[in-house]
Amino acid sequence: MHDNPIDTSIYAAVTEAIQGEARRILSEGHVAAVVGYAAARRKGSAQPVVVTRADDAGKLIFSAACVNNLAVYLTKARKEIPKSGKIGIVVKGCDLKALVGLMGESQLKREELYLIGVPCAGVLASTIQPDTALTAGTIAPKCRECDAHLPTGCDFVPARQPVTPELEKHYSAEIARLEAMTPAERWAYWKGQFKKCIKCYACRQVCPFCFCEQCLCDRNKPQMVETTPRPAGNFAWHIVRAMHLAGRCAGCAECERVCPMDIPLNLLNRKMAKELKELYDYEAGFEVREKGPLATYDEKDDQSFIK
Amino acid sequence: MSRIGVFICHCGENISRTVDVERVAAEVGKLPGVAFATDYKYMCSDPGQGLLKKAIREERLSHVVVAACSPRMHEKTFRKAVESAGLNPFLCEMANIREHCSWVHQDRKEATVKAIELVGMMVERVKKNRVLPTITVPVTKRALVIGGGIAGIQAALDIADAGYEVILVEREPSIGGHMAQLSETFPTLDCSQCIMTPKMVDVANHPRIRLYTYAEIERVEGYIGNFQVTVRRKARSVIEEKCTGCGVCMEKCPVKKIPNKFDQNLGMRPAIYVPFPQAVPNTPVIDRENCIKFKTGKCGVCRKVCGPGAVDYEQEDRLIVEPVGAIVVATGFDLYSIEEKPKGSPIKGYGEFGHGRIPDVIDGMTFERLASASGPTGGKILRPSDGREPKQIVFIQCVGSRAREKGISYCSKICCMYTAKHTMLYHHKVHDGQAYVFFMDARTPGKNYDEFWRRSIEEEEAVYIRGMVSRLYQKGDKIVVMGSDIAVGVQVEIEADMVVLATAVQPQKGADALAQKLGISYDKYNFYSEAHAKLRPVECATAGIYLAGACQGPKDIPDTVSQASAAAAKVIILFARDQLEREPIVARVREAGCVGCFYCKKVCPYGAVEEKEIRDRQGNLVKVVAYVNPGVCGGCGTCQATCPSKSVELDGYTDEQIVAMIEAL
Amino acid sequence: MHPEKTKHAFEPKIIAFVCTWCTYAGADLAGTSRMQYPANVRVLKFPCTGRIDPVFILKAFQQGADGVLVSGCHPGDCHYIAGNFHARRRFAAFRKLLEFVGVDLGRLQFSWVSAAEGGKWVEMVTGLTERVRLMGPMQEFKELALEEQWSGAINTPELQEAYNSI
Amino acid sequence: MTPRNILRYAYYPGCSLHASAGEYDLSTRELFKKLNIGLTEVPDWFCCGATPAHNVDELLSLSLCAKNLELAARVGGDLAVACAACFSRLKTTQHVLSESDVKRQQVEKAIDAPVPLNGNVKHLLDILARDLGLERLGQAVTKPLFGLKVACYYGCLLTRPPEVPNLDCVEAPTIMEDVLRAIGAETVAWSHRLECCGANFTLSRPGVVLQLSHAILDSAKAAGADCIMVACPLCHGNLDIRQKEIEGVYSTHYAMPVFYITQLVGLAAGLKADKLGLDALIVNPMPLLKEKGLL
Amino acid sequence: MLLSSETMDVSFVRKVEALSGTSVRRCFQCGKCSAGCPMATFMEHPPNRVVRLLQLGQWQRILAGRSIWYCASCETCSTRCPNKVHLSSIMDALRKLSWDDEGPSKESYVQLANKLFLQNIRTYGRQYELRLAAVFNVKSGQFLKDLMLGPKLITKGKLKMFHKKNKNMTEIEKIFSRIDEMRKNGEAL
Repeated sequence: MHDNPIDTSIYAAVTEAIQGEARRILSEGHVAAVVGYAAARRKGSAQPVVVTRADDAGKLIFSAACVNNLAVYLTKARKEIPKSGKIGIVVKGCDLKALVGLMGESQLKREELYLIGVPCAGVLASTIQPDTALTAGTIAPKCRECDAHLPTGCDFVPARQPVTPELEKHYSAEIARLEAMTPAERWAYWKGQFKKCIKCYACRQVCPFCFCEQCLCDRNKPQMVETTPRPAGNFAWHIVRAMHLAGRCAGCAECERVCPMDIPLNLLNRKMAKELKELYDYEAGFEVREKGPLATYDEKDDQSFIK
Repeated sequence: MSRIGVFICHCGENISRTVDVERVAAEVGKLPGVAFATDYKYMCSDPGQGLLKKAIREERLSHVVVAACSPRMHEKTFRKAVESAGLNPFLCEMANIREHCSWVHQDRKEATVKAIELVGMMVERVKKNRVLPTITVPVTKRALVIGGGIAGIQAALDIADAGYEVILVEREPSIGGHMAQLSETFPTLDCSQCIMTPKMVDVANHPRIRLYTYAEIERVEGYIGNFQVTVRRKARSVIEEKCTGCGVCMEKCPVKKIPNKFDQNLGMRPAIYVPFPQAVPNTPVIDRENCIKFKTGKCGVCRKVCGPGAVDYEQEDRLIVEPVGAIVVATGFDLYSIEEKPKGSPIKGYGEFGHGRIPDVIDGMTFERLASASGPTGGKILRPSDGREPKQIVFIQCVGSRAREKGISYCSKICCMYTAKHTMLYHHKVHDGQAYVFFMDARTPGKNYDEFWRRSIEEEEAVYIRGMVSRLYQKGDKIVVMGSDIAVGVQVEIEADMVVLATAVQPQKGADALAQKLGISYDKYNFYSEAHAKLRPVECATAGIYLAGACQGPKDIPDTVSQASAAAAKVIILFARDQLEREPIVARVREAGCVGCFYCKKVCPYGAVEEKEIRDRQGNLVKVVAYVNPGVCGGCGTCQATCPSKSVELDGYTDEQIVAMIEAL
Repeated sequence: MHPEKTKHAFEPKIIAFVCTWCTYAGADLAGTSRMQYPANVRVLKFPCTGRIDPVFILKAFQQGADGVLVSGCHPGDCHYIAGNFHARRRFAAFRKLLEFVGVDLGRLQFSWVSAAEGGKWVEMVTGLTERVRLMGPMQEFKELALEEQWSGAINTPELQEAYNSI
Repeated sequence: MTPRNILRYAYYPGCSLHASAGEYDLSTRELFKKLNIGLTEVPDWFCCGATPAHNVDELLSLSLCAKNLELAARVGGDLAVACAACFSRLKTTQHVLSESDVKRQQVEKAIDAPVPLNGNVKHLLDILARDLGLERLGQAVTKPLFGLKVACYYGCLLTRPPEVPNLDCVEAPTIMEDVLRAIGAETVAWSHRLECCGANFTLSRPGVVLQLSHAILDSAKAAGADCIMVACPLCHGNLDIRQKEIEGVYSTHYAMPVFYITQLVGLAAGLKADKLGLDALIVNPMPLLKEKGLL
Repeated sequence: MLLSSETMDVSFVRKVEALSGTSVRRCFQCGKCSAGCPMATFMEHPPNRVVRLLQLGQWQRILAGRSIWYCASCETCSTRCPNKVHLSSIMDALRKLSWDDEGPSKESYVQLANKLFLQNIRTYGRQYELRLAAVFNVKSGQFLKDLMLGPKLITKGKLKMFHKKNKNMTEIEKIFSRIDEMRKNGEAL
């Protein structure tokens, strides 16, 4: 079951199409740079790359190892990217949702971007060696319940249709499992998880939505959240993080991927996404929306919890 | 290091009875930063404030905490005192140890501990308080008056006479309100219309009053001195500027039999109509629901006969925006009906009185129309059912009022007097008739009021029976009234020809919706709440909005007129200044932290957040950040709670201040 | 009628975040009407429920609150037009989050209490106090605050020993 | 019929239906059989105590009713009650015990069992008008009571006390009229629908009953009614059994048959007179029914 | 009547309030109860005055009269009271307090009927109307009361000579004795 291979044969053609398009837009001067993936030193692995010359377009690839959400390079990790001119960017469906969210939050402008969407059947889980074949067992948990294999609204998408088998939904199952617990059991579970946290803030660093220049949790006047990696501070940090991402996080799961302590961070985000879907029928998608679910209201919103 | 002074008030015995104030002073005196702590009998009194000022000077205090009553009561008082002693007023905070402590707890030990903690929290908070400069805003010297009854008319005339422009908005086609419907008024029995219509004409002719009838408030934005009010002028279908008021259209209108609301549906009117002959403006309105032209597209007689060509079937509602500096709300009252109420309604009807289905059981306002010389019967008291003159008439007071069981527990204040008046009017008109009044108590405080009531009994021969009626029912063409006279302890049964119910005074329908637009508070009956029951009876808690008349609570005409003039005076006081100081509780953006996500802008209910470009010295755009317009900001702080990086802060309620309080727990 | 005061083994700390226009005024009304309620509650005044950041609730629990009450104007009655509507969504989401990490929502009460509802204020405070009294102290955050150890994942015996020796 | 439409009830007849109001019991059972509504009599039910028990000993009254509720809960389903007084007491008991913990604890001690407070207690009228529904009731009519002018008499207890969620609007109920219209009868508007008949003074102070019931009969007659319909054995006793006596004392003449609701509905549903116990009525209804062609 | 804190018996009023679950002080004497009371003509103190006397703590005056025994429990007063004073419950409470102390009331017939009714429940679990009527007539000395009605009712099957006996009689006796027990222990009023 777990060894069931997932068809990634289109990735070669996708790579070719990306290279072609990148070459074209760079040479025609459409964009100043293209942010994409390139092969890295280790066999089969990939890493983000910024291509500014048409000649370098051949470096660009797409494979099951292209796990990163490149959106973050357009905001706080923008240093290597030219300041002026349109930027091309290679996006998977999940990455595109983040980009769309950032547009809604005035961090990016659509007209300044050239979106190269990738038809994606899934990428590898963070724990798997990069040259492993993509199977039901090696695929990243977020891809198991992906509803955005084919990004829409991009400037260019290679005409390939990814084959996507139905997989067991990891997060939904985990959420259901936790919801069935008693509060005390849930507390014990999260306490165990958060206890591991070393406050390296990799989750914050990699998150496209954590674009604040000065994080609330770093402030000391007042100190809202204890900064040392003690259980109390860890707990508070993760609650604040989940709350700040509620209604914004689109599920790229980068936080979870980069967490050195393997804390299931995306689980919190998915739980919040589920609640907001149930409460306000809001889901992160491909459409730019001016106001997220927590920036607006309806007079008839549910208030059954308020006496 | 701060030098905080803490002043603990005994409030006579109100606080000290339950809270050991001396111990509170001793305990908080030990808190770090507290340089001075004392208790005093009445902090708000002149010597109390003197003590405070003296301590500020002598002890070189940097901050002040007054532990006393609710800040809603005396925060202004103490901040003013602090200011006069040379400190910024916003360095003074109050701890509420009366309403939230001594009055709601009995255990002295518990209350004292709680008081110490409450004061401790405020001490921590005040340490984080910052000097806030007062903000001044300009004043638009125009007033809006909502409601064209006697209250609105009086307020509008007074403000206009003082030299300011007034916008008067009335929902109905004519101003005049309920007072125009009355026949005579107590306690002098002078004709209501005789004293009312000249005032209505004054309004129409006043150069500084702009009158919008058949209009409603659509939206209110802004704040004291600077409101933007959107008025919806409903389509009248008659152009006011062209209409001469000749009345030919009304004569020729083929639809004639529409019950006239002004006559309590006893009289009839055409589809194009003025509600009553003395209407101001004397411009008809087309009732589109009943007009043949609007229902079928045919007819059009009124347009044909209108000489000046004032009839305009295509007219649409118009929205007009008026900038004003102050608002007087004078929306008046409505009468309770005994009809069956929808299930679940907090107010109930009177099944025992027939739920309004017995035709000759009427309410007081209907009786007014019957008694009015300009009414549907020309001033004759006649039964609605068969037009006969009632020889036995029963008046029942307190119908709906003082009736917890029906959902209204207040006294409607005016019924005792108008029922006495009704018995007199009846006696004057039906000499061989007998009036009976069932009453619980007679409430006649007012100049010449009790004398008036006694006259109805002693000279006009009304029979007053102390005791509420249990039930009414139709028996043949009579109405059987089952009551009791509790003075004698026997049941009383009267076979009456007509029964007049003194039904309760309620706020106008839609009073709650208007309050929400205005942002003013109202009680559970929808009466508007004054800022203070005794000391600020005509002001709303929301600055710049004033109350006049029965919208604030049941009132008779003299009280209404007094309150209207008082509200006008408040407006005139406001307009006497060119600049207003407003509380500096506004949001400010910390530009260094702002990343321009504009969540604040999305949630701001006032539209106070603007986008501001930050450029370097060369003029290159560095970033776009949020900017809060302090004149527009309402001070709710929703922006701060929403801001992910907390780069916008509400002065007076900063995170530092709040966290300091939580940490003091 | 004043019922005899009963002593309880556990007196919870209740912290109330209220808006100044409705609930604070409602609590004032309870005072002027001389209604009685448990002395466990400490009221923090905000201009509007819209100002109440979920972090404050978290902070309150961390600072030892056993129960938290958040209360403001009824929908449509907000002095600031819509602050309570925004708050309603924010808290709807936040309580779900707290529930998911294992906080018993019995400790967190939201209510609308208008300036006219002194009785309702008393009911809310009394109800929450009594409920939390039965639930016992909020141990979870207090325990966290006491825990000092370093991250569990690299909690090797050597490190533990080194740590204990400091 | 879909299963949802199958109606079944526990049945509490009350003392009178086993004695002076036997025809009410009989007609109820026959009518419900005809309408396919299941009734299971609560085994070993006790007197509810109305009215003397609550008059002098509320705890006893509550305990008796609570015991009956507990017995009924063992049968399961909603509880159908025929007598207005029993109905009022059982409902009041539920209300009082759910409001007062002190009283509930006392009662639970007295009957040594928890009191089921959530069970539905329904008067027969409620079952006919709402559970079965006027539409289905109308469909069951084979002999509509056209031309019969009925004064619907509610008495005091069908809709009271006011704070107990009860049968209908406390001052202006229409449920009886609704049922009668559904079976083709005419109803008259009259003034004494809700007045008291004197109830249990029939034993101790019959003079009171004569005076009050006289006013009721007078009012019904003045309104042009052919007959009166009741849903309570006590009312029936006073209006029917004592009618002759009232005529004597007040020198008047009514000959006004007093029917139970189940008798009139049964008649319309095509049940024969013997199944409805019409012969047990003191004021003979046969001439009226014959005149209207309803037999 | 001399009013003082001694002559106004507040403790009795408290008992009435506890038993009835309704406030006596809330009444503002509008008289609506008396206006609608079907039995008011039979009472020396109409309902509103019963409440008034209670407000003044003059319960002896109430219990000495027959007013409370002439209340038909029709609940018209409670239904229409503008102040939600549940007067019929107050009447119940007054009757109970009078009954407990073998109150000094003039009204014996109603009390007798009630007594017999309750005895019947305790003995038989249900009412047996024939026995109730017969015993009442004997005890009240009105041997001929309703004599004309009897035979007719029997022929119509309305007064049954024999009854199905409730098979669960021990249960009813237990309820009665448990209540007696609770009262003896002061656990219930």
